[in-house]
Amino acid sequence: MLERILILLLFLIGFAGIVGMRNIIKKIFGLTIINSAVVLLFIVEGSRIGNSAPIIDAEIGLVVDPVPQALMLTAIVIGVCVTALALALAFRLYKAYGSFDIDEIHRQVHRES
Amino acid sequence: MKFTGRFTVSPESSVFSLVMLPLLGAALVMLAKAFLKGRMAAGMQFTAMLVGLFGPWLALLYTFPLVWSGLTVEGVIGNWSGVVGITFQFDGLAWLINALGYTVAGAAWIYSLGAGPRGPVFSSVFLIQTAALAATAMTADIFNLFVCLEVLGIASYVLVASSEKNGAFLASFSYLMVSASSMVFFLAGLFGLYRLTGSLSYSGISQALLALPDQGGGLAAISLSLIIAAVAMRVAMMPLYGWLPDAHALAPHAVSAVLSGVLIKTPLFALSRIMLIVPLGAAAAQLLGYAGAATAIVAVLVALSQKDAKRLLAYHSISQIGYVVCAWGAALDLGMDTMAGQHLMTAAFLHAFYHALFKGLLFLSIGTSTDRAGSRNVYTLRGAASTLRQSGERLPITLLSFIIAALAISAIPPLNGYASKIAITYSLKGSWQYWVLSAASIGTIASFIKLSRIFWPQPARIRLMATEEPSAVFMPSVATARHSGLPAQIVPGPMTDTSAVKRANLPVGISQAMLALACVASGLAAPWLYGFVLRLLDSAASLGFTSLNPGPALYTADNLLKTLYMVLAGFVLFRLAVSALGSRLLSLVRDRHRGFHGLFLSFAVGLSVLCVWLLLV
Amino acid sequence: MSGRARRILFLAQIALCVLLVAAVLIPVFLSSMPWPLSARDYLQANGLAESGASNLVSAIYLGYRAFDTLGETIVLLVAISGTIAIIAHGGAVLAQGYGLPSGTASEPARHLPPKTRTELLEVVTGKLGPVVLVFGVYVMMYGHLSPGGGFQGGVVIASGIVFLALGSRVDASNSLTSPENLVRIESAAFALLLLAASSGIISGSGFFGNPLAGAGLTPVAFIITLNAIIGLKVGAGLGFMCIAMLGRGK
Amino acid sequence: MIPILLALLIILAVYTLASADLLHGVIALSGISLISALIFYLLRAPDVAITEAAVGAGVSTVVFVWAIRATTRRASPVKNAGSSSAAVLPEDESL
Repeated sequence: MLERILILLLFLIGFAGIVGMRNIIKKIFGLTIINSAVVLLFIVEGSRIGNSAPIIDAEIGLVVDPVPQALMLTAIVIGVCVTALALALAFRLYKAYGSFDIDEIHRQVHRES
Repeated sequence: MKFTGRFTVSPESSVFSLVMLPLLGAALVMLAKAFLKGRMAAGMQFTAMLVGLFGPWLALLYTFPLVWSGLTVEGVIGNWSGVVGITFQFDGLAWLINALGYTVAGAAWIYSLGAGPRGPVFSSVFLIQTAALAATAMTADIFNLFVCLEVLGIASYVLVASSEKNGAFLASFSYLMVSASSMVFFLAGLFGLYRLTGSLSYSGISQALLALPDQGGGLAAISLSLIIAAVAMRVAMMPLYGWLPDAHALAPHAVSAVLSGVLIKTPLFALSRIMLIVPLGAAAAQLLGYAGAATAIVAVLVALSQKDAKRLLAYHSISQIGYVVCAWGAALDLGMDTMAGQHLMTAAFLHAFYHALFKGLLFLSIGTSTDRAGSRNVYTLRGAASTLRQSGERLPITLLSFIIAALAISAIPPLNGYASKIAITYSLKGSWQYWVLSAASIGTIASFIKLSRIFWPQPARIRLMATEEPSAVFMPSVATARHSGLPAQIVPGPMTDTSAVKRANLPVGISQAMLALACVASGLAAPWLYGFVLRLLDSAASLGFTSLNPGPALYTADNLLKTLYMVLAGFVLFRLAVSALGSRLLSLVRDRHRGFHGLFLSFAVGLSVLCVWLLLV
Repeated sequence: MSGRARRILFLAQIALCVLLVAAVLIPVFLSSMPWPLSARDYLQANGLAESGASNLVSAIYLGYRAFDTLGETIVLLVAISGTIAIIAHGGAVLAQGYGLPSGTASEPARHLPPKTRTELLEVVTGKLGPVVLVFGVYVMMYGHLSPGGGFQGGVVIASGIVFLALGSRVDASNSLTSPENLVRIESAAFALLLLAASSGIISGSGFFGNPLAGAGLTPVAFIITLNAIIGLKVGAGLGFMCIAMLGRGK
Repeated sequence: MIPILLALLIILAVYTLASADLLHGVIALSGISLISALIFYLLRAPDVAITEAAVGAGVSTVVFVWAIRATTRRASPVKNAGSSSAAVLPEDESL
């Protein structure tokens, strides 16, 4: 139970970062953190039903659930791809408006248009 | 012609060529970029686009007889076991979504040939987006739905950012953050459902949930609402639409057409597949239907207050998707095994299809006119018709396209918008949604009278103003260059975006003419199309309602009279809106920039409302 | 509204946001329902026989759910080309097409301080590069037996490529690490992946089916092939992105 | 064991979001990835552990470091330090 509470806490910290941080790089940090939290949740919970890695060789006991592991491989990679694209956009925003501050960027965008 | 040899194309293969052909096209574009130079590369890219966007029509034609006769092509990809493998389902609905997607994507690509963007990166991303649309339409596996939505998402972030307009990077960034975060919530919902059911396919999930005591209880309700909220974010429904106006208004015109026309509807119809079979799905659909009605009226009011022409159109996309969601939600609430449900779903799809046609046409024609006139301000731009004529357009195709599309979205007979709006209100008659949607239609008429003023001749006073201050909208690249400190050859000058559009060119005309003809033809053929869609959806449910009730009668005196009243009311509303008092009131509802956190606050509120609703029913 | 009131309103909105999300997520995250056994039991009993891969995660990743993996590589592809296009040219490369001067993919180089390479770095990375490459190929090819697979191997290969690029002299033409070649490898591997995915259609075993099932080939051969292609594609793509970002393009 | 590592993750997450130097934030973030990878390994998910280490701690860190070196390390703009940091939104000018 403690593990679940800690993972939820991690998720909420990341989410608060996305919503509350003004620096867009920190918002991207938050996105990475909530992604990690969900991946951790899948793996931690999926590992409760077995006691050996899902690789079948000789006589092994019950393996952990391999399905969440395979799904999380995909989710991790997709998360990093989105992060990279977000960073490229953040780079462009910095070059155009000279700041990582989301309010400052908003202000400049709306002043110009 | 019959295949007589040993080589036969299985239905499954032809279904997957809908996904694989655009991907193959994308691969060809990339190969061309990597290995070839100059004319060869351009030629190969052109061929690849033809293969990717028009080749799938062969597969659609090939699978049509199957779908028409009521068969559903379904199975597990790669013939693996269904316990872990990915289930897919190609039925009438999937066929219709694919037809919609490839129609609009084809027209948008032809337009982009003339007006840009047209680089290899754009082409490959565009094709990948089209492929993801096809895959979304036929998946019956919840994690595969997640992957498809992510592909759609990442392609559209890149496409929105490919605009050179001021603020496009911010629009793309906001869209990315909001939708990527909502996809993490989708994963959390997926976790809940997997924990309850141990299954990822829709049918497996619904069977396991039905077998559980209390049908999964609170966890099922919350997981479902997490998934629905994440998809509703993409659909841009009532509280969750904050990202859309910027993204759609700042994207290149051809991309705007696809984003508004197809991209926001495909997730909605893909969602219906799981909502139909999961317990609580009907209740969720009911709430979404109510939100859709609210969306239709609120967004049209905001649209009426806009001054940027493309933003106005973007708000109309939200409003029109509200109509679709309203009918869609009511249909799923009633269930697809009832006659009223079937008719509502038909109306919803028909409106989505027609909206894709006329909104695509609107984005293209308004985009062309405003680019040539050099301003997008609805209040100051006048005389766009003569500007178009001066730019060498001998046939007034752009003007005619705009008129046709504006009449269509205002639901004037005999254009297609009339038919689908009548179809939606016909099935909703007597409910409160009927009145809300009618009011929204009046608002639509008023705001398109307002928009059409940009084509009116230029009065002397405004002409003076226009020459004094060149519009600020079209100087973004200079600003970007100044801020970025990059040398001039990297950041193009202000004219690169528009130079192609400055002169009339053939692809722009052709794509507009195609869509305009499609609007008129689909309006005239509306009764037939209604029967066609009804039959396809019916074959999915295989109940045979088609013969019992052929659908609403279009040109009754009642309906025509109602349209007349609505046009009059719309004109009155327009006069009110441009009066001094009206414009002051409207400036109150004009989209306040609620800031970045506002987007997330609305997501959190929408999500928790949906949760509470599902827990209470 | 004063600055202070605005700030309080802002914080209140954020607190509301987080509280609402927490209320919704608590039942999902803290649920103590027993974890379902059906998929695990099925895979433990039949996974090896059906797919031939003793690593069950690989069996799912490239067998049962290979279509997801295709989607994932496409996300990576779009992310890489989008990232490069955005950082190097803003929207221009997307908007203009073939009119651009070639070889500008390394544009961000100008923002790095000139001294990113030292003598020591050059020697160490140059020597380490080939080793890392070989290790990457190992991870890639043995993914069906042991932890690892095409994607992870590809990432290791990418870092090997970056090491080689860092280690090579400025003017030495290193054909593996030139951006042109990496882009070529990536696009060719993507085309190969699509061909492999659809080859089952022609041979009759269905989309993403093992194309040589009739000829007695076990599914594991198909998994190994997919692993190799994905590894190549991911390695070339990520390597290209990292080199472009480090400004080591031609 | 696992709860301790998770608690460490939370500390790192708070540090990531609170640090004034973005580069320190990135290092903490790659720490999060590495500890996650360790947790995955302990929980018998070696494939996910390898991927998280390679992709989360490797690729993503490279991209972050690049983005920060190409722009700035400071987390908050200098000129606004001390002044009201609340969202000051532009009034939409009327027509």
